[in-house]
Amino acid sequence: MDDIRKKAKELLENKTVQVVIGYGKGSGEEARAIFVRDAAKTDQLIFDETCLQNLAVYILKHEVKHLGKIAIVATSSVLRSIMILASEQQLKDGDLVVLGITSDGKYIDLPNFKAIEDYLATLNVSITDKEKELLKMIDAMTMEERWAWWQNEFSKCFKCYACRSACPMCYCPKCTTDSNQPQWIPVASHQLGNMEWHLMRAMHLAGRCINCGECAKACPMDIPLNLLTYKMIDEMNANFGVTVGMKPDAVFALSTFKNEDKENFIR
Amino acid sequence: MEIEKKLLKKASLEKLFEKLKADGKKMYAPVKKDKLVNFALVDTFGEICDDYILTVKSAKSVAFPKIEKIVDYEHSKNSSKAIDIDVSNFPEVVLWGVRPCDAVGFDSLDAIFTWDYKDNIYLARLEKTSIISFSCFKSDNNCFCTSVNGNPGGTKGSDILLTKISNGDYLVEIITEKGKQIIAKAPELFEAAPTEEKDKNLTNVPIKFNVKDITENSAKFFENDLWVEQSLRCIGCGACAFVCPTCACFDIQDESAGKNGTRLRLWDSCCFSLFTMHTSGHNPREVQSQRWRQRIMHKFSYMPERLNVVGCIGCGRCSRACPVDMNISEHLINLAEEVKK
Amino acid sequence: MSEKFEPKVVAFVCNWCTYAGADLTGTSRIKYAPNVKIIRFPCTGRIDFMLLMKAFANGADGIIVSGCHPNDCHYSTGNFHARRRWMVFKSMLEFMGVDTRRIVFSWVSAAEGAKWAQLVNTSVEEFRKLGSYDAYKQVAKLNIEKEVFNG
Amino acid sequence: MSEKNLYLPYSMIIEKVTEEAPFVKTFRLKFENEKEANNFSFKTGQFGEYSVFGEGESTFCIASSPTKKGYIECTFRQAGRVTTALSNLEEGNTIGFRGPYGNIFPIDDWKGKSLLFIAGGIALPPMRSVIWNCLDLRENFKDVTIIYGARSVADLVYKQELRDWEERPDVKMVTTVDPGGETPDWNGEVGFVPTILEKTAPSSKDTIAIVCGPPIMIKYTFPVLEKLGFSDDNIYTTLENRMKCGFGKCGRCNVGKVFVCKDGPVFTLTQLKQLPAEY
Repeated sequence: MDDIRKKAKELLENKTVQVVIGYGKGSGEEARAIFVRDAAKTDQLIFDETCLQNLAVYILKHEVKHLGKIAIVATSSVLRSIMILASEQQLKDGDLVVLGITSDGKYIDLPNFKAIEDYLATLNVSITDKEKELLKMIDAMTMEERWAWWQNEFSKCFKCYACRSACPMCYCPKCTTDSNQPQWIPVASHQLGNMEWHLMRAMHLAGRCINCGECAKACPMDIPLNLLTYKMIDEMNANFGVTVGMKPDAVFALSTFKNEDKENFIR
Repeated sequence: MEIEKKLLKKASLEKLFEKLKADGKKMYAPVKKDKLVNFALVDTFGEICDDYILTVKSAKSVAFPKIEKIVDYEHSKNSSKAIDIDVSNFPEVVLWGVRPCDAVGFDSLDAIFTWDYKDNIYLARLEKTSIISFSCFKSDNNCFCTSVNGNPGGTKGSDILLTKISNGDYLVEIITEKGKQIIAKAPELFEAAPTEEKDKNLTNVPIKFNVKDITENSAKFFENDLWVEQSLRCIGCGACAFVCPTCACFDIQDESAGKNGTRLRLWDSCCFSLFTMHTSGHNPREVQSQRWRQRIMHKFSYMPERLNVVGCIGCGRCSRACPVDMNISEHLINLAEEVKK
Repeated sequence: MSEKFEPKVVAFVCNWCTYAGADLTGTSRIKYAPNVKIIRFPCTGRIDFMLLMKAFANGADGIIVSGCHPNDCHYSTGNFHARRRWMVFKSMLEFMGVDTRRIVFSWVSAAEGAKWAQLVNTSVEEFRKLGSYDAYKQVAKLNIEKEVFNG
Repeated sequence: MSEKNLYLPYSMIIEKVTEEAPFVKTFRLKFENEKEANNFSFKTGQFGEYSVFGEGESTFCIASSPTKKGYIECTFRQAGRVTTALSNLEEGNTIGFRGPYGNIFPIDDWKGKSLLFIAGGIALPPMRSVIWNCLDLRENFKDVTIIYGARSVADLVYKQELRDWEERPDVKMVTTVDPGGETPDWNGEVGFVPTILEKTAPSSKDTIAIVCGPPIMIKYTFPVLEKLGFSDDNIYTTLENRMKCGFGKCGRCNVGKVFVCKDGPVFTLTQLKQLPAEY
């Protein structure tokens, strides 16, 4: 942690960056995102097991970008998000300074995208056992049970869009759900509107989601939304052999194809 | 009307519930489902949860639901007509287990929905609602009702307020005519008021700031770096507004099925960029700091000035629901300090 | 005795192969089930998944999606891209408990008039057996009082 | 409950459709129900919510003058979902209308004064209501000057009325188009509205200026007016913001503590200067 603080201080002092996005003490038990712009305040930066938020969501935020060049404290989720943003041409190598951090708080020097790619290759990024368990639970259900289970979950939704706002991959300036010509998704938070919204969200994240779980964490109604996107990660792996968010120049699995792609479901 | 006090024995609480239920009213009470406590329709007393500080969502939806029909219509190429909705068949509802802060919240909603133009749909729903509140015996760091003129045992907004006293019985305060009518359904359950003081059974919510510092000096705030500073980590979702008992901003949308359709009123949030976006693409509140400012100023400046009521009741729900720890009381303390500079 | 249930079927087809194939079915005077309403797209690659959901929301009991055989796409690769998306979409729907037996994917070329007739006939028969898609129709129906008291 | 449903629109029949300019149309609307028609009244400057069922509602000012009885008119540009649906409608179709809402141009206070109307593009409609209102009460006012500009000749709205005003001896009418927007037979001015205003140089003595136009035009017009000696109290304009309800509930049109739907849409420059820059 001291390394991170020292590095952040240095970057701010020599004006390499104008803001360091990192974790600071929150009002409750969990740490919160802080934006350090003053070298003297870098000791506010912390890192421990309560630092959970995927900070990559701030990289493209208008007012944060407006502050100047960014340095970001980057857990593996942040790094993978950066890889996706890079592969989707939202970030160029050198646009930001990455202060890599291991899960136990050690600083890793990651000067460029190549270094991030190499570092990520050493990590085990498959979904966790707990996540696998949940998927298994739902997979074991009958179709009717799954329908009822999800409808019950969706019925809690009131469309605050915290799932969308918290997601670093949801950076579209105009979301499909905000489009009213045509009105793709009903604005109202009724059963159909909720289901279509969550289906659309999951589909638009298929092959892009890196499994940071922010959507479910952000949901004030505790809907396990990340299950939908975990499922997609599983699919990507199984069908296309792709692990998302490992390379800065990866091709989006759904904008490419192979001649031999499975088609046993097609008559 | 003067508040009348009675005693309700612990064992009689369920009987009161049964009586009201038997009277044909829809009972709407806090229920714990999948770890969250929220208001829901209940059939039996046993479903009700009593161990909670506050429900995740507020009680406002009973009069201002997330989806509300405001007009029906029929439309075809050559003829279209709007059809008024029938507010007289809204159900009679008892809102059970409301916290005093939520009850005060209806005052803020009233102020908005009756500002010159009286919203008959909201008023009809509220008129059919009886509010039975329970004083708070628990609170957490997010609570700040006492800083916005509230009180964990406040009677304002409720029809009946129950406060659990040391032996487990309830001190009953009958606040309104509606409350009286409820008591009249089961007069045999009520006894002479206990002598025990109410206040010592309430949780202590420390005063965090002086709300007048903010409401009376709001002109100083509009142009202030504070807003950007506070809202940098805000991600612009609507969680705060949707759980808020006093947020009343809404959207209007049409939904059709064939020739028939419904015009709906839906919850909306000033934190969404689309909220104020013109068709031309021009947006008067273009960035999140402006939208965050709007949220705070609306509650602590515009509403006090225009409607004579503070638009916040200090429940702290927004702080609990916020995915990025935007803590409202912390920001209000900042504002109050800013005045002293 | 109520009338025999007839499923409402929507077919999303590409302009160049399946639509032409369906046309051939007609000009060849091959009869097939009248339950299907055909919606023509420039290419299967254009068939957004939300369109299928809209069909269900508007009362469809079954859906047929069809386009050119692999390597026959008028735009070279549209159907290959579509195939990947269908794969993912189908598993997403299954995961959410949507009845994917009600969505039939197929390749029908401009020369396969008979295949089109057979595809529609067998699909309609399957959909008829599955009955009305009430689970979805329930969700698609606006139930205001229920939503009001859903907190 | 004796209160009426605030959201229930009147049924209005489209009596006449006028194509004003590309994508701009005027509807003349008549109440379907005679009783409603008789009870209805409005004053110049007010607006309403027009709806196409199934699409939604859209906010425009009432573009006709209260002195013209028996109908109201609205002029809109096809831009979003509702206006697109509106522009697909034909004479004889029905639409919904709620209103009138908002405050008014205080034309009674302007008695005995000269009037200067300055409008740009599609902002003539709100102005047209007050222009006709004043012209129909012409004896109440001294000089009347109208300066109107649009991007091109084709974009000028109310072309017939522009000619009518031009021909009236008691109106000084100046029409202009942006440089490059003129046609070979154009005999009006060429130049931006603020420039033409400066060139026309109307007297500010006992004169009320009413300005409506796109933000950029307004921004450059105010300094010219000030140079001409207009005081802030004598300059009027209308604000527009996104609205849903029209009567101060839905919470999106406010500029600071001021609600455009209730306190506006008409503001003097004095009032405008007290508002935060959030519109």
